[in-house]
Amino acid sequence: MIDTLYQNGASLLGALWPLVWSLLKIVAVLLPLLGCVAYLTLWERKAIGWSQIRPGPNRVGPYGLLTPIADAVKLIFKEIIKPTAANKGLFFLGPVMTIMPALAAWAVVPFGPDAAVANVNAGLLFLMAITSLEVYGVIIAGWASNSKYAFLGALRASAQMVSYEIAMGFALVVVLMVTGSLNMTEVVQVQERGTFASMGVNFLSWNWLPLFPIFIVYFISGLAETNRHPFDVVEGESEIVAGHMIEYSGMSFAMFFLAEYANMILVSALAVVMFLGGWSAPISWHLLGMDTPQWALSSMAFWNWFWLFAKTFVVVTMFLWVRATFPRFRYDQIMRLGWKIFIPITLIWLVVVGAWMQTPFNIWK
Amino acid sequence: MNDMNWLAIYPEILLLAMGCVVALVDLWVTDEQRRPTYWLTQLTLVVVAGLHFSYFDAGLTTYAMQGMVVADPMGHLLAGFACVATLVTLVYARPYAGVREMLKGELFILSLFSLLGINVMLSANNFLVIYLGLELMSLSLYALVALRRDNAIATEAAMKYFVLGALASGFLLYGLSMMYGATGSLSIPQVFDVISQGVPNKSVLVFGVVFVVAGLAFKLGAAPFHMWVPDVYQGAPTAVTLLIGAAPKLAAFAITVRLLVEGMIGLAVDWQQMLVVLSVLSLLIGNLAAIAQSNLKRMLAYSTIANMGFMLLGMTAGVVNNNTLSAANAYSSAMFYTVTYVLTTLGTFGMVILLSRQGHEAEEIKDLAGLARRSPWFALVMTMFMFSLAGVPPTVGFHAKLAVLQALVATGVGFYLWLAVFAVVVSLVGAFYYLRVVKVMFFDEPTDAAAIAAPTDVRLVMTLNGAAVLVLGLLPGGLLDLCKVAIRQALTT
Amino acid sequence: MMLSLAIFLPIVCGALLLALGRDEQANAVRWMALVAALASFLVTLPVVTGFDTTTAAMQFVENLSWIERFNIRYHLGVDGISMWFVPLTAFITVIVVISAWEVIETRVNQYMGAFLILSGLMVGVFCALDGMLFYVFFEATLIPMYIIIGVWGGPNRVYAAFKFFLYTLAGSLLMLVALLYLYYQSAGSFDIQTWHKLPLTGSAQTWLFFAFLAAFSVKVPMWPVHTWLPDAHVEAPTGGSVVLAAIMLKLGCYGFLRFSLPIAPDAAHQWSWLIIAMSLIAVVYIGLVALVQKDMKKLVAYSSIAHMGFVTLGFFIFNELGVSGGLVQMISHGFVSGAMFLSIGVLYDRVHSREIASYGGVVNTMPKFAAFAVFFGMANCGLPATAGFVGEWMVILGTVKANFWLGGIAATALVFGAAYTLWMVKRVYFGDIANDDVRALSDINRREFVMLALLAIATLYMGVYPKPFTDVMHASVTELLQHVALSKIPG
Amino acid sequence: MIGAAGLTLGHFLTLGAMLFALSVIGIFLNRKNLIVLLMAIELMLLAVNLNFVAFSHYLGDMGGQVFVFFILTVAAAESAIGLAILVVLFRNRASINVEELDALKG
Amino acid sequence: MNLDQYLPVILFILVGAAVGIAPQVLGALLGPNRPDQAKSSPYECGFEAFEDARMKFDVRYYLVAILFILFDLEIAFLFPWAVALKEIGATGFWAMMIFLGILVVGFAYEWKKGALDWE
Repeated sequence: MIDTLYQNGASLLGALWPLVWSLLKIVAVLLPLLGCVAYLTLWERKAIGWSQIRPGPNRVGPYGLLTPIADAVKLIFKEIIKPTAANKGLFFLGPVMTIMPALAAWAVVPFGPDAAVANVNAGLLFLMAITSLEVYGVIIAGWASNSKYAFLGALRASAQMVSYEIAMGFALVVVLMVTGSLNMTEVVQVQERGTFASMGVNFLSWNWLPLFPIFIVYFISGLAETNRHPFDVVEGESEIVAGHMIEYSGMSFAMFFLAEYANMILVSALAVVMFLGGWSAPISWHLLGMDTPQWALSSMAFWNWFWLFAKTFVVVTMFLWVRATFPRFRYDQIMRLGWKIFIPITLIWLVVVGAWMQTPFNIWK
Repeated sequence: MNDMNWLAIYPEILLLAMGCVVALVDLWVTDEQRRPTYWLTQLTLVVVAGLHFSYFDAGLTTYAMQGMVVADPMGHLLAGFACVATLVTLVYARPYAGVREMLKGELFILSLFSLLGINVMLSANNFLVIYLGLELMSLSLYALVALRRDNAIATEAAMKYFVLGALASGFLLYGLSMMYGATGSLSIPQVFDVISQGVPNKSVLVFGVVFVVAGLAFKLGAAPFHMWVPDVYQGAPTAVTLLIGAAPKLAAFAITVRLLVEGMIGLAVDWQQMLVVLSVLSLLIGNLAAIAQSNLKRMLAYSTIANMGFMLLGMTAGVVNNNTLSAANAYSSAMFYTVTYVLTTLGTFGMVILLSRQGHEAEEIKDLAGLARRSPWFALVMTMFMFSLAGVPPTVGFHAKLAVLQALVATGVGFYLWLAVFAVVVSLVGAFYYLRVVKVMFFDEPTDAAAIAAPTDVRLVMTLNGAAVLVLGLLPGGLLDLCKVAIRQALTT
Repeated sequence: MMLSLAIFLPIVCGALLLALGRDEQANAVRWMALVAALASFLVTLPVVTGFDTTTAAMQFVENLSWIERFNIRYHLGVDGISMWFVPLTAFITVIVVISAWEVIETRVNQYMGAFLILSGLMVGVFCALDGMLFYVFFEATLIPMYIIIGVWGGPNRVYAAFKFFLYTLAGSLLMLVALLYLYYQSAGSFDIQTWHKLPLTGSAQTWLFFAFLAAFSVKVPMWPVHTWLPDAHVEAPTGGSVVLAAIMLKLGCYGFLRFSLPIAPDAAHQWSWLIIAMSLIAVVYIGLVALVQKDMKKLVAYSSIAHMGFVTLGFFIFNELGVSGGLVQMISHGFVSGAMFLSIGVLYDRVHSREIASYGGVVNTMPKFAAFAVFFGMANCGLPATAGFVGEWMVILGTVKANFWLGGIAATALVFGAAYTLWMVKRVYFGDIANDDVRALSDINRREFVMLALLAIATLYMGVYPKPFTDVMHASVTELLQHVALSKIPG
Repeated sequence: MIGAAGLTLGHFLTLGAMLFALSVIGIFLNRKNLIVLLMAIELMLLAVNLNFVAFSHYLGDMGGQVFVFFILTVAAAESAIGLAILVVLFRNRASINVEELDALKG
Repeated sequence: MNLDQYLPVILFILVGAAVGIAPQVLGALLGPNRPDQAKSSPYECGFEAFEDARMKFDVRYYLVAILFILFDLEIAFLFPWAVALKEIGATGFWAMMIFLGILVVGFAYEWKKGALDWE
């Protein structure tokens, strides 16, 4: 079906077609993603409500399912306040710079063996680059607001983000070592191979097991990168009210809000791709002593999507769970964790993995 | 050429390892005087210098790191001298740094790393290695200049040094990128081969050479790329000035040889013209501006510019009428000039360090007033240095100038003869301001009658330094031969 | 070994004095200096006694490799032209040491050391047969002299020292280029005698000639580059003036004979008119300038320039009488001008004035001294039976031989010389006692007597019996003239 | 397609030269802010990187790209030191105005 | 070398930016616009803002920035190494160990010097 669509389009639009085709793919990724973001906000409120034994939002629509839409409508009609002291241009650039990387990074996330918007060779590098841009949004917002709280919040946020980016970078390097390629699709494919995978227990071949410390570091760094609890001193409502977002209102504020959730989903999805086998199923039919049945093969694309979505959902829910459970860290604790614990851990594990790969017990040949 | 050949770079490895060890040891040193750090550093320098000299003695040219690195007598000789220069500098620097809150581990660590950078440059056989060595040295030096964090002048000097140093690196790199594009290789011998076979895109190459020479001129401090020299020399703490002014000149000379001579002698016609312009300007600007200075360090900075101009003059006489017969002669004279200049610089700035006390920098020329009364011995030693810089026999500076002049005259070309005459005339101008220093020391009344207090080791090293200037002036043959051997081997391989 | 000893004995002794001497032991330092100077003088005597006057070849030759890289050699030797300057230098140094005995009270060791080192270096200049060795000694003499003038000199000493140093350096650096040029023309040799035989084109000779002229004319000094000399003399301490006049000026004259004439004979002939003109201007014009001086030292300094004019005149008329006359004049001027400056020093030490007007009738209070002074004055203006007469007379005769009119002009110098010297003598020594300063003068003590007597004996001896001096020169000068007469232009 | 097809080595070199010139001008004409100076220096190195990558690509030689990696790293170290010096300078002077850096003259 | 694959990447970046801009424009158009002085002044817990908000701040933030630059670029160095690790074998491994060793020395130095302490 897709093939015919592609061919018809190609004959119809000629040279412009690849452009349009790419746009179509992007939209196909983006719309569901934005939907997910919207409903993640609801899911968060629900999940936290439940963990605190209360119902959560339940007024708009059945079980409160229309809450995100109501929120959106409300925010659109709110006034966007422009502080007189602010740098106008930068003030509006801040939210854009925050949300853009969170979305653009999806360009290289693979949904299946050939199902990525762009299957580029330097995918991991692109990810690192684009997610690093995140910090610009925060800095620009904090600077442009020309408000003390915003400024301090931006400083804290950026220092925290760059600190954890190092640990995250080291973690990516370890993944890279075992993958041997920067291509995100290959990152997943490498995890589909291995002794356990050949026995059918795929999930034991995924990177999370041999790289367990790295996985943990990555996940926690992800929390810090997205400024989520317990690392949310950036917003620190009891200290600096809302950090870099303090002067924002209406849709401009919504952008930050959206970006935070989009980032959560992105980090979770990347954790899945890099450590939890991406689109691959946790166990294969092989375990049951049979080949993959025909019906499953023909709907493979769906299953790939399904597993990726399901795993991502689990990881995202972990984010929420952590929020509901842990109290906020002090800023010095945050920095100490990043610099004095995570960096040494990742460095050590990097060396261990490197040495491991030199031995005959290398499992990533 | 494709071996790792670790043996050839033992000195560098040792230096690196000891730099790290010193850094770590210093963390646990509680001694205010930093004695363990200091002695460990000095021990390292002695051993590394010894290694270099013994390698030089063996006289072999070996390649290491798959041809990235060349270990030849020239490199080893200069590296040995660089180690000695750093060692002497640190001896001078210790009491000075002690009363200026500079006696921290960083002083020693960064000195070691800058020396490592120098060593790397000296044995570079590849553009990349040159660049890395250069940056390692420069970055360490930038930080050293800013070591006195509370001193506004020093930090300003650091900023200027940083900006212009980075600019110089940028120029050099841009030139190297052009060279790479034109020849398709980063390896100096290969570049040489390509050029000698005749390059298809010569304009790109020459364009690159222009930038390379400009970058080198920056690093050497030759006019018109000299702007940083006076400010940095004056502003930096004197001990650091010495670190900037001494050993790095050896490295700058070496990369000039490696890049221009070993790599691009086929383009000598092009770069020699540029060097002539550089040296003439340097000699003029350096000598004339030095006269106007009342600050001793600033004056010496301009004198550096002039001296580098003189050294470059020696480099210009290597290839005459597409004939490289006089190359060894010319380049070894330039090398001799550089080495002896460094020796003298050590002494002059060492003296400035020596005369400084707590809360007082002996930076003005008038601070030397009546030195002959206060300390006849140091006055005598300083006189040696000044006459050496002026090129008056029987000090070594005379032979340095002589060596360069004879290289010019040896070409037998009228143009070079005029260059020699010009050089002679401007050095006369130079003699004037060096003499002024001697005058102040001997003829003026001291403003401060206190005798000069200096630790024994400083006295001893200063005396040896002065003696070296004199003894090498009387018997320069040995060093001249060493330079010739080194250069000859560098040219033949 | 004789020559090396003559060079390095004073240098080593001087260095030791510098390193070890203390002002607290000033007396010991003085005695050590005297012993060193005497010893240095004594070791030069074998050079005189052992000299073979029959040959023009170099004698007492030492030839060792020094800087192999450039083929620079430690090559020493003396011939008839240079021989006498070796003992002369050492002798003057003895006198200088004596003259400084009580006068110099601070930094005695530095003063004595500087003079001893200077002495050795100057001997080195006269003995060097290697161009670079010559240059090294030639330049190195600047350092001690610079310090002597600058430290112990008069009120304007700094200016004078700078002027002295830079003038000389300027000239000699050009000579350095010339030496290097010769080095390459001779295929890598710094040997002066090799250069003598080197064929050179006319233009090359001209360039070389002027490069050397730049160096030596400053040193001599010749008009118009003489202006540093009066300043240097006036500001220098007595010893400095003595050495400057007696020896240092001769370095330049000697250089003409050793370098300019034999290396570039054709150019020398071609440009001799210029030198002669400059010499005559020096003799006549400077003589007139001397006449109007109020300062005794300045007067003697100008008289030195005039006398040196005679020397260069003698050299560039290219006959034996002229050349050996010039040489004799150099030696005699060494004694006489030294003595003149010493006499002024004796007065200056007592009255602290060099103005002629401050004196008058000195003979009344210092009869012994006045006798010496008048005698040296006579010698300065060339009275027969004194050393001054011999040289001047020979030069004038030689000049007349070459060209009568030139000789005539030169002879006027005798008139001027007599005029300014005698006028000064009259105003200072004769007449009534001019003021209280003069009245309070005490006559010379034993030390001063000894040093003036030594010089007087030398002056008298040379004036009465110049034969030993001319004998020594004869062979070398003849050979030099023969050499110069032949063209070196190839082809 | 707007891929690499239409781009020649000359394009890259011209761009590189323009960036380089821009940064040099930035260094020499900037009289206000030291931070801009640091940025100009970075820009300069990036211009060089562009050259190296372009040459490397068109020569088919990896050496240039390796060089770029090293330049990048060194540039980072360089800007770190530059920033550090800037901080101490600011603490001493309370200004990062280039024109006010005039204590050293003569 | 195939640059075609990067077209969607660029497009995605543009679309991402559009997603950031469009709602703000929409909000500005649809929402009210009634500024007043109190509303448009910087928020300071109800106090009047009395000085420029861009004040001096703790030097440690600079320190973090500087350290970040360095470590981040070390990571950039590790990237190509990690990709090629399987091919370059033991030599490559040991080379990087030396590199990391030096890095660790620097890290230990910072640690002991207190550059990593926040209080």
